[in-house]
Amino acid sequence: MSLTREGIAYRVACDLPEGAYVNLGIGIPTLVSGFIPEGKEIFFHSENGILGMGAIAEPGHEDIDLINAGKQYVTVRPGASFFDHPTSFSMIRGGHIDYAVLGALEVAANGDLANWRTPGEKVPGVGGAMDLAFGSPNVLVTMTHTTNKGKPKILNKCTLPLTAPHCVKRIYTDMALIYVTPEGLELREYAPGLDAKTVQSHTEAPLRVSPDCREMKVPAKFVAAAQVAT
Amino acid sequence: MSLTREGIAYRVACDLPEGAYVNLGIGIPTLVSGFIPEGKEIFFHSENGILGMGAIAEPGHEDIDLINAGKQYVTVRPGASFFDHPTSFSMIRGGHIDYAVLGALEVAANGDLANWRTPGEKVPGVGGAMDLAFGSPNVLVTMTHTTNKGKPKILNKCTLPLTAPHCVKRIYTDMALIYVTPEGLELREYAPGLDAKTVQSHTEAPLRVSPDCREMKVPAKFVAAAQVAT
Amino acid sequence: MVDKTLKSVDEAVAGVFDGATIFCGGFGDTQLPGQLLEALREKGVKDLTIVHNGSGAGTHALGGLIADGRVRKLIASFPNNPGGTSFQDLYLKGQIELELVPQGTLAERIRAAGAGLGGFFTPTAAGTELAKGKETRTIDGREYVFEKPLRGDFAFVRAHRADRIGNLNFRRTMRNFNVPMCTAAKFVAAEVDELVPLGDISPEDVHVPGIFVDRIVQVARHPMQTLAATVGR
Amino acid sequence: MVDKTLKSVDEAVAGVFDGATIFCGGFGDTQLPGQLLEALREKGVKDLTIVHNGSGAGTHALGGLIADGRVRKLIASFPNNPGGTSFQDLYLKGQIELELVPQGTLAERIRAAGAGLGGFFTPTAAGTELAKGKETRTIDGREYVFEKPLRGDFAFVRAHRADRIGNLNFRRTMRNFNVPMCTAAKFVAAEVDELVPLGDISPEDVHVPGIFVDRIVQVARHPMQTLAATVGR
Repeated sequence: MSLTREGIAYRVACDLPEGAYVNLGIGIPTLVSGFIPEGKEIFFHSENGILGMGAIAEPGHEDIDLINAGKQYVTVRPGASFFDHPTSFSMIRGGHIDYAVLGALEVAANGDLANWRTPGEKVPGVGGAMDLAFGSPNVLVTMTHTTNKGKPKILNKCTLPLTAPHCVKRIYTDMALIYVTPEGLELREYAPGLDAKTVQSHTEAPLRVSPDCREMKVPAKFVAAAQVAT
Repeated sequence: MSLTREGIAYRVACDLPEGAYVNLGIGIPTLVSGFIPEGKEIFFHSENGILGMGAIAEPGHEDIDLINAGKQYVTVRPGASFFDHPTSFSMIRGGHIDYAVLGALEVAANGDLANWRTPGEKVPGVGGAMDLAFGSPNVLVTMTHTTNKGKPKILNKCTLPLTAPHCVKRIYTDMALIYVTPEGLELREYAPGLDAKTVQSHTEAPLRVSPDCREMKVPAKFVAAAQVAT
Repeated sequence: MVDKTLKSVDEAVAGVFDGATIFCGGFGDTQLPGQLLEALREKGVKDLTIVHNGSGAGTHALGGLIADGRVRKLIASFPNNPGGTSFQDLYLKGQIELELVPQGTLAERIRAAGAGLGGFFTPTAAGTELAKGKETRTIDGREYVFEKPLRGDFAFVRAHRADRIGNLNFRRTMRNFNVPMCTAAKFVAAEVDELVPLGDISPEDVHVPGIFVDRIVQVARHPMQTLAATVGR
Repeated sequence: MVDKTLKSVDEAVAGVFDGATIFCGGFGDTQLPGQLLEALREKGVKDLTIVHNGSGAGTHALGGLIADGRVRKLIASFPNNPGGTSFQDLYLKGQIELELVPQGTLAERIRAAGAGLGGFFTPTAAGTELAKGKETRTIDGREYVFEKPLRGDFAFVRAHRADRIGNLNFRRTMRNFNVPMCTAAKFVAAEVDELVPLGDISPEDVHVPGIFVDRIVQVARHPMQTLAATVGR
């Protein structure tokens, strides 16, 4: 048993407090905004110059001048603001973005993050990934627990080029919620139907099981029989 | 014979080309804007965040939120813009202000400028003087040629703390217009009724007399019998 | 629902502690966050470090705070206001410290702190007495001075309009140091002319996005900072 | 009377020379200064260094300039657009150079050039392969990388409105890299949706003051950068 992509995003959404300023990376992070309950006010930042981003624009209602960092046509919510790149990255690098929710290729036990350069990728591109990883005080990673070949992505040491060292605070996967602590990784929750031992068996880095460790509370629709694809 | 304060300002105004972006310091420089002929478009910058500053506001028409760097209530011209301090000093330090017209206590033969700290002044203040002196590609100095005790202010070497080294391009005084060149000071014009020798006698640094040196062309109303006060 | 508005200026200064570094926005005395500063005076904290372009005239707001002996140190570019100030009196008696910073460097140091930078090289002041003791470096043939970011514990500013999530809008020359100061202090409070419903400030007209602002209080300008008081009408 | 308006985009690119460094504003292909870039293509200059966040899709504007083999080097943060680009083809063949810069560092390097700074220390990339060979420094316990200003010979941007003295106003997310790029190039030209009479842009709404802009040309967006072309309607 494991969470769907939506399940991972849902679990992250539960942890974002009202009033938080949040930047969502591409992939699973993008889904997070769909699971913020009505009435909980969260401010989404897009690094190309939006604070207070809303949903993707409905077909026929796109504004040519209003795109997000993924170049999708989006909307804004009341109270939004627009600004230039130096201001936008002042927000990021200056530590003002409370949460950066990012995808990952690998995470190490010490919080090192690798998510910008895949081994097969011949043309490199970094975008705003490093600024977010270095800048936000709370880097939350969402990813499948293992590669599609079943290899662990939570490692003793990253093998891929780093995005930023020591930056990850929490890891949300289809199998578990893991905190990065000064004493190493701490298993806080496992997906419904799993247990700590199973999670460890898919994790290279050693996991300390939190005294409060429990089964994750997510609606049944977010739990799948098999592992989800990346 | 020598120029009045207005005469010095008038002579500077003649040299500002259309389209120039200009910052005027306090004292004589402030008067320059009054001598720009109708139809010659000059953009005045105030370091607290105005480009396109107009005249001082008429009594009864002041806007509490519209002041210049000297904290006077001013107006703006059509096409003006407002901005914050980092942007304003980006304009200055980035070399975008074509002309900075500044007062001076002393100028040296190599273009060193001293205008921020008087000997008697017990509480120092620098404001934007250094940024302007370092930033503008054309620092024009306006001042009386000598102190009110008759001592030269154009020296071989400044005795007062420097505002910026090697920054002055031209010196406009009540007695003369002098260019700072890599080969030293060059006398270009002398006030009506004076001559090169008289100007030199009030100048510590040696003056090379330009082959084109001539009497300054200013309306008679700007010529006074005695030296003007600072 | 997020609501950053407060009912009184007292609430906005409640957290200020002895020894705090306080950004005081505005340029010239009319634009000071006068009501917040008066509340701070009332509160009676001491040993403050104040960051402001000038030194505050008169005996209210910044001038008053300094006259009351609450300020240990001023970081400013132009503290020698021609009119004479409480700061100048105390400075001549050796009872207040001064760190004199060129105006552009002051603005840029504050911006650098808000932007998460470790410092920058500026040409301003190279070869002058204001660069004494500072690291210098020649870059592409020009001499530069190394300047470090300047952070505040609190920033107090005055803006024109705000909404409940802290977006600020300024009129005319009100932006000045307020914009960078809001980005570089741990706690930012703005007193504003007008609190408007969310969405009334167009997204293009937000000069300081709410992410940089913690608290808002709608309050009239201090009586000593009005046009009537300033031009004597 | 100052008049920075031009009748054609050709006039705006007339001065571009072989080997020039060109800032290309916008973020994403819809916001490129497409008509200026097409005029530049027409002109046929070569060995250009282009500074832009991405690498330009398709075969017009930036993508076209690169496909034509006019670009020697790209300085960008995200040149690997998922759709595949001419840049990517040439890069894999070793026919174009790439300087990869984190997005925030790219924006800040351009801003630093416009602001007259000699460089700055940023935390971004410290300890990663993008900091290799760069000076690092520990400041207040954190590691920073030294970055130098990035200057352009030309900046080409697209704005919403402009007046005859070069004031620019942007809609929605159009500001992006355009604002710093206008400050940091020797010659700046903007193509705009609308040329308006002086004074129509309120002083509070000027996003790039005319001091930073040399030439303006009013021209419709390139047909390939319209909503119809982008969303297939």
